[in-house]
Amino acid sequence: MSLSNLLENWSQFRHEHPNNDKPHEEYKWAMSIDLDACTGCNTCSVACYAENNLPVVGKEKFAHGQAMHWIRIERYWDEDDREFADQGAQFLPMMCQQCEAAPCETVCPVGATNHTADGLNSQIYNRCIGSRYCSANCPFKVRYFNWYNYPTTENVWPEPMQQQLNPDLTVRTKGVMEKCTFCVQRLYSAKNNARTEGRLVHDGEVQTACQQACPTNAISFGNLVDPQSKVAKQWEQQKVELAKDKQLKDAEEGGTDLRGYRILEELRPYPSVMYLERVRESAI
Amino acid sequence: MGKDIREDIAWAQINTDVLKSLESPRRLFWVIIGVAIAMIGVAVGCEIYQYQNGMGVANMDNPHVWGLYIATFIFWIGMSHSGTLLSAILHLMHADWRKPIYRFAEAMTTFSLMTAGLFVAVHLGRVWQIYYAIPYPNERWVWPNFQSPLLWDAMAIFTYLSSSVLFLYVGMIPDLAIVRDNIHPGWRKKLYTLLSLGWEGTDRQWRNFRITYLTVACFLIPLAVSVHSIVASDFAMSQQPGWHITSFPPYFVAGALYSGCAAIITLFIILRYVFKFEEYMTLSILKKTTRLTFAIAMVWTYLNLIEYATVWYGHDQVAKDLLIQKAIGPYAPFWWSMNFCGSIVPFLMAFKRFQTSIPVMFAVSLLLNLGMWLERWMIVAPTFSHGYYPWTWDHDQWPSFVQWGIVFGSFGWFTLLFMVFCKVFPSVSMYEVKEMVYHRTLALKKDGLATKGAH
Amino acid sequence: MIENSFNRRDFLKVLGWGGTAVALSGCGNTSVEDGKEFVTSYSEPADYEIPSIGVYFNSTCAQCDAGCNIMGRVREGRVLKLEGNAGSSINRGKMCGLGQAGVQAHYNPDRVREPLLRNGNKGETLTWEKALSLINEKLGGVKGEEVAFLTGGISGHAKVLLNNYLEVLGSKNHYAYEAVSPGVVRAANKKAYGVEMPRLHLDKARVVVSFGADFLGAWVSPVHFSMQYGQFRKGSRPEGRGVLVQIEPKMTLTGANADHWIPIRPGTEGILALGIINALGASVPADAAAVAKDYTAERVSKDTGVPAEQVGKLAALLKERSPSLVLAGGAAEGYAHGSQNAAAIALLNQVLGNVGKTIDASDTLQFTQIAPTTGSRASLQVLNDSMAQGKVKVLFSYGANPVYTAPASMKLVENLQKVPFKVTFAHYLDETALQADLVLPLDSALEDWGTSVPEYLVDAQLSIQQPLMEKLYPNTRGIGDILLALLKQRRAEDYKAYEDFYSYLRGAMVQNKAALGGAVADDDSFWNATLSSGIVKLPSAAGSILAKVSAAAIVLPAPAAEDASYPLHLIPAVSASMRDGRHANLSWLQESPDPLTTIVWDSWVELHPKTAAKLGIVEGDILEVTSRSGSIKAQAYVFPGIHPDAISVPLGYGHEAMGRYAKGVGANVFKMLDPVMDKETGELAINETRVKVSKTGQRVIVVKDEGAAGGKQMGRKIAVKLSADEVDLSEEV
Amino acid sequence: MHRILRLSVLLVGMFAAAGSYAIDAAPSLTTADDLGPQVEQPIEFPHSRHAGLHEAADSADPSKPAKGGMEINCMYCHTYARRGMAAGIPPLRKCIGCHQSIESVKETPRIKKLFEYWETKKPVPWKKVHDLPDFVRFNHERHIQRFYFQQGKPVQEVCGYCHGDVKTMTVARRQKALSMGWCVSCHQKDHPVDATSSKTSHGPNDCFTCHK
Amino acid sequence: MSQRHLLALFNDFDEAEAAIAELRVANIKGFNIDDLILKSPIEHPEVERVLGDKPVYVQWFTLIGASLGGLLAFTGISSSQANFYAQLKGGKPIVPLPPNFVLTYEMFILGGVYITILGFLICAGLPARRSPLYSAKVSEDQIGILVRGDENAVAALKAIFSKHKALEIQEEVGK
Repeated sequence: MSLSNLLENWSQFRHEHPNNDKPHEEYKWAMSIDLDACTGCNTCSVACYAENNLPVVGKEKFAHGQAMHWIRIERYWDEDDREFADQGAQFLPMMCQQCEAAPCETVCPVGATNHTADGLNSQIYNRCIGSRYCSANCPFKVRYFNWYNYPTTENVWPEPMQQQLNPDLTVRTKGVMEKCTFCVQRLYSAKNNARTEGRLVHDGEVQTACQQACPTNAISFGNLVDPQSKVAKQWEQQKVELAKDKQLKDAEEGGTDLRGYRILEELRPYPSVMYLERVRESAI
Repeated sequence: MGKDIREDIAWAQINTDVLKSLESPRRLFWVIIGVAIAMIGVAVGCEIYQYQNGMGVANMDNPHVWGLYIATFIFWIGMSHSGTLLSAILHLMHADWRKPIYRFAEAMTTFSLMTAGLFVAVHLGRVWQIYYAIPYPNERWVWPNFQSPLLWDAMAIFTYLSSSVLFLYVGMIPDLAIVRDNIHPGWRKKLYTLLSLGWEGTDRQWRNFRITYLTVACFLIPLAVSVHSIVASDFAMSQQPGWHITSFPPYFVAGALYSGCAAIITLFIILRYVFKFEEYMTLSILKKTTRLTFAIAMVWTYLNLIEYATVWYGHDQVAKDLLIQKAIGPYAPFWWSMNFCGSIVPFLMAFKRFQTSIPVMFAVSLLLNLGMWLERWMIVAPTFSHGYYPWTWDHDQWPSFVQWGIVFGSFGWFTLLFMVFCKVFPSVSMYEVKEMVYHRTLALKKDGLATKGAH
Repeated sequence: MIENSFNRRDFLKVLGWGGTAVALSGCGNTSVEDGKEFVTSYSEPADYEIPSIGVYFNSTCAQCDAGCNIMGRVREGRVLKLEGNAGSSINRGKMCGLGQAGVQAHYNPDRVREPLLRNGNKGETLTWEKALSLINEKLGGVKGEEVAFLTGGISGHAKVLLNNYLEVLGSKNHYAYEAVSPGVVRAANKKAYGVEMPRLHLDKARVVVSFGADFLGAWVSPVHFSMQYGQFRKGSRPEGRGVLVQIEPKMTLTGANADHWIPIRPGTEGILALGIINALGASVPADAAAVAKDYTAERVSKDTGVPAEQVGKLAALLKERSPSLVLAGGAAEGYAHGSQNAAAIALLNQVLGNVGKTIDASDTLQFTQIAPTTGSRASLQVLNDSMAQGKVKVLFSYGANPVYTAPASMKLVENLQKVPFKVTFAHYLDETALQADLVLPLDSALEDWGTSVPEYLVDAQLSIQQPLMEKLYPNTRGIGDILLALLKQRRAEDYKAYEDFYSYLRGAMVQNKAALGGAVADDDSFWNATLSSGIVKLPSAAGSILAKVSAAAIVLPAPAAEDASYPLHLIPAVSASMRDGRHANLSWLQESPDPLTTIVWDSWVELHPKTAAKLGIVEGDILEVTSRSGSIKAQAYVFPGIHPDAISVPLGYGHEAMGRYAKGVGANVFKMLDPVMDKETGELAINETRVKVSKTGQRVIVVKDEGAAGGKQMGRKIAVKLSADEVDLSEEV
Repeated sequence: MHRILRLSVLLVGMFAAAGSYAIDAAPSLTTADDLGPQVEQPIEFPHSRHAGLHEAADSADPSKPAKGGMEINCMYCHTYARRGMAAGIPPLRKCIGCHQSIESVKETPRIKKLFEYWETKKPVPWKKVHDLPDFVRFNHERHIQRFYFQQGKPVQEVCGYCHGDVKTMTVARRQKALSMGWCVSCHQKDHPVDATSSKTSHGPNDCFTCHK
Repeated sequence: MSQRHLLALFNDFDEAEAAIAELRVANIKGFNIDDLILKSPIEHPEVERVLGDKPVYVQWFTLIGASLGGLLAFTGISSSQANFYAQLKGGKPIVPLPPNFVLTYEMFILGGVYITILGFLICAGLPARRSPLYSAKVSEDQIGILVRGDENAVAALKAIFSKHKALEIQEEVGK
């Protein structure tokens, strides 16, 4: 099989994703977050703790920057030093952007983080040896390392709290890297059911924990391949394209009246999360 | 100029002098060994503690995930390069003054690589799974990720380590034969007999020896260069500000040679005293080494400035911020002393009267090493606490005693290996010193005749 | 979905927690094991119970009084996660962080597991039988009016039983107490619109001007309002993208999301409202105009600190974009003249003609006995007084933690000592429970049966709360069961039909199934339908709303004078996750950063940079905040979202008991509040406290998520905003 | 000189051998039959009796005694296997369903025990025999859908591929390695997509499919 | 006729050189110049020269080793990337050339060095049995000439050695 296979399918093995890509076949999971609707209420973050078995590290470790929130709400102020923040704050939910050309993937010495067929950036906990190179190379710094062995740490999951843990995904032990997975366990079972019924997952059938909880519907999530999905429509309407490092919005002088953008796009990680700019009323 | 090796020194004398080092070093030797073991003890303690509680006790955080371990890893890798420089490069250039000192330089290469290797393990979060990173046909049907610079590192270091061990050994065979011939019977004699592979200095042996030594030397030079450029690519291949810099590979190589030479001076002085090598490790050699070091120091300084300049004139605002942050941020003291030790201190070596003054050179070489260690740290750390993503900037991440302890211990480990080596093997290459002396006498004879003919 | 009660409970009987064992060992078990763990094994499962597949059961969230309808994911007999019930008109499948943490309240390691009887300073366990008979015995020689029952807001069948019990005891002393209730606004609304809690339609309003109503954070029904807000911000809705203006001295979460946040001098909200009416000019009805006429832009801006042109702009905006909606919230009501503020704001609504458009009445219920009894701060005052006079011999308390939330000046603990026998129905050994003589452990909300009617009614509905899993501890009981047991002590005959609260509930519902829209169905199917939807429509009559604010009645005091010794106003902040501190022992909430300061695991003092500079304070200084009635120590956080005359400290921290996550975290602000009451309602005016701030000399590193860049983007394009006229939102998906 | 040449040839051989091994190295685990440990179960359930073959004794050939199996389809009891990730264990009700009408064995100790559980409504505390590591996700539904329903293989073959020849066991016992390489060796194979077509496909090779 | 081994030690390298030269020209019956082995404490090109040039084959090993190392590395790595679980990396092909080249380069050197050393051992005949006559002096400062000849050639050989001031001549009966 070995050499012959290599030579026969050479072109296929040289195929680069997503730059010179055939479109994703069935699924390309993507997100869009409307910063104008996001109120920064932190519900998504708590929901994520509940769904993904995130440990509560406590004050001490939080102070050391060892918090494990896969999705964090960032709060920014206007930088023109006005006396009051009279335009309010700007909130931004930041989680793993599931980059199409993820900087973290190439550098992992053991290939514990890879790219899946439906466009996720997979993190395989048991394969991880904890070199932390992925996090070092992540421009968004959304990867979180298990600095301690939380399952056995006092007051993280004291009896009977461990009964709340979600059996659909592992509880990570010390020394492995972890991050947002777009709730892959939910995607998995949704795809599984669809498969049994011989169809594709349709829009809205699967929700990520953050999206499901979000009271203002700021987060929408779905399959970018399916043109009927809300996400696809939003990306289309905002003229944001996956494998581009500069979108129409920024291309034209003065900008069109679009507000979709992706963070640190210029680094060409091709994130799967599109943000919609926050809007501020000019009349008041 | 300090006096050089006397060319009329009896060869027998050379043997006896060098062989003495295998027998009776100064008491200081044992003191050093003792201290070294104590230091290792500290490191082992820290490592056990870290192993049991997780990397958190080293006080790293998200996103500041790398710390002193990586920095010191680079430092030790760098230190290894000087051995190759002296033995291989200068060998090709027929610089015969290297002969009395290249042996221990090579030993230094080997042992600093071994030390560096430890840091890879110490750094891992799940060191017990390290075999995942080794490319061997396994039951799981998965291979390590050949795209990762870390893997290239592993490969390069393995190649470098094994090659330089072989190089060191082969180059030592004739001397081992000498030891074999002179040492009193006992287990050590057996050992040397075994190691010297029955070398008798026959023409056939010498002939092949010459070619082999030359060939391997030729291989080692590109290898050494590749090793540190690969270490550099750990950073240069990443996207982070302050790392993603084209000039990194040469910059690293220069830094490596630099710190290596500095280390050689340090060890030169120590060995000279501990094993009473005044006869061979002469001041004129020290002087030559010093000059070489100075030259490299200047190369490094230049590349360092180039790096700043490219960032400064480049359009990458993020990288610029980082550079400014290095100069004024929390790391400023270290960054400035790095530049001071690396670029200002070496100018002391430009003065003749210092070049041969043992105490000054000892102090200077130590400072240079400190500077180079700081350099590595200043490459690794600031990028984390001041990267692309402002929200995650600079949590409290001052390395904890665990990190310091292990770094501290690594020096003990190195010293132990090195000192034991010098005690067990001839740390001055006897046969090469003889050659050197021989060639010089020939030279003298020639002009001796010349003068006769004159009158 | 669910056949009958037997199965309903049987599905919970699952062997072992196979799942848990799996989960906890995590990456630990890396090899194939045999015979170590148990298989999930059922005796008689319902056919929807399949191992490895989660089943959702509907219930009702008990984390706050908004009464969101939720569903819990149950797998192998464990409830794993809560989600919103999509069929609910209140929260349409959405939830808040507080609600998400409901599972932690259920699995909390610090729950009370056994009935406890005080013995000296220790509690010793006793059986329920003993406990109940003890209560009966203590009630023996006591007159009805000497029995008091303190609860939080309460509704549904538990309320019915409670009332029956009190009636049996011949007591009228039911005190419903809520530490941070919008009591004043309720009263004002009653006056202005004829209903306490009208229905609000942010989604229909084009402009929302909120005087400190933190409807996205902790006000009344946050999830519901957040949903409306989501609509309100949609550029694609017919009204276009709504504009939110928030007026308050301390920026709340809502303020942080406003298009324009206007810091106002504490207590002068009413003045600004009248100022706006004045600025509206011609269109204003005579009486209102008369009241507002003195409030010229200049005077208003002098009193409130809001720039004159700002007032004008605001008025213009409101005039131009109708319908609008004006809200009065915590910041406006917390003063001695809170009612007046609220009235003035209501008047503004009336003037703008919003009443009936963006504000209307919720339907009025026919079953008044299950309608919510909302809590107030005043009621605790009353109880406290009668305890002080020794009028209370037996005190029951449930769902409230007055010992923690009452200001020190009330001397509540002292007065409690005067009560001979105090019973507390508790989840935790909180401050109040520690004062009790008898502590009875309650089921968690996810183990218990119940019904509730939320105060803020979207549609007239009864929310069903049902167990999502088997009890964790055999010796806890639901409040319903307890009340039923107590009733049986006195009226065994009337209640013998009901073996437990579940059967009572089912009976009560099934009896009225005709009224509850189950006329045709047979009992079982009606009941099962009810359980599976978790919501029952209640018969109701359309409510009517009036616009009857009498402008003349509005008399606003001049802005409070400077107080040399206590120069600053203290604004106790009600945060979305901590509220009045009842959930301080949920670690998720402690660790989820405060949205505005991103601080975790501690309380803090917010100061405006100006104020900080004046006092030479920098972030992390430990400050001593002193009022006339007490003082606290907390770390300083310098923050551009607060009026320079005010400082703010969050409520809910500084527990002295309750559990491992709550105890000793931060400082308790309730204690230091001055005893100033709203003149009309007698509610404690929580914003009236004046304080002075002094440095203690210590300094700490503030534990927060925000990095060293401190909310700056350093020129990176991360969180971007643009102004409304640059973008066309109408086409957006 | 000749010696040297010979040696070089030898070396080339060595290198080539090592190299090619490294390339095709794939320990063939597909046939491994390493028996797992015997597991103590509350009731020694005789799979052979239930799923085993049924043959009358061959009077001609005494070497063939009667096979008293009942050839019950695996999925009759393990109903969950085709509906969910976990195959699960049949609920007590299922066992009773048949056994209350089988008078012949009512009095045997095992069935007695069974009924004891039934009376107290206690589920039987069965132990897991095939227990994969916690970070692995094995989906029975998918495999059965693929190989039983689509490809129409006989059920005992489909189950047996991982569970071994259960119909010959009493208490089930692990027969296959169930190690990663073992799974992969099959995932890499090409299997016909259904009974009829010649089109083939192999198992997913994306880590997220099996690792959770 | 039995063979004898003679080892002559010289202090002066020129004399040794001369001695060899003489042995070469004076064709002594029962002694072949190829049976002469020179032993010296240092590398000694000029003295060896008089023995006539003897080829060295180490470089061939080097060539083979290096090229094999490189070749196997590249094929091995790329085909393992292709054949075992293909780890798709966003933005990169499954068989990425630059990394493989880096690794090839390293393996090239590794192979080169290893096989060279091996070649050295083979060509230099190491590890070797100790030859019949050896003096520790050789590893110190004297040069030794080991010859093998018939008994009757011994005298002549001795003569030549002593003529060139051999310090010492060891003789040993060969088998």
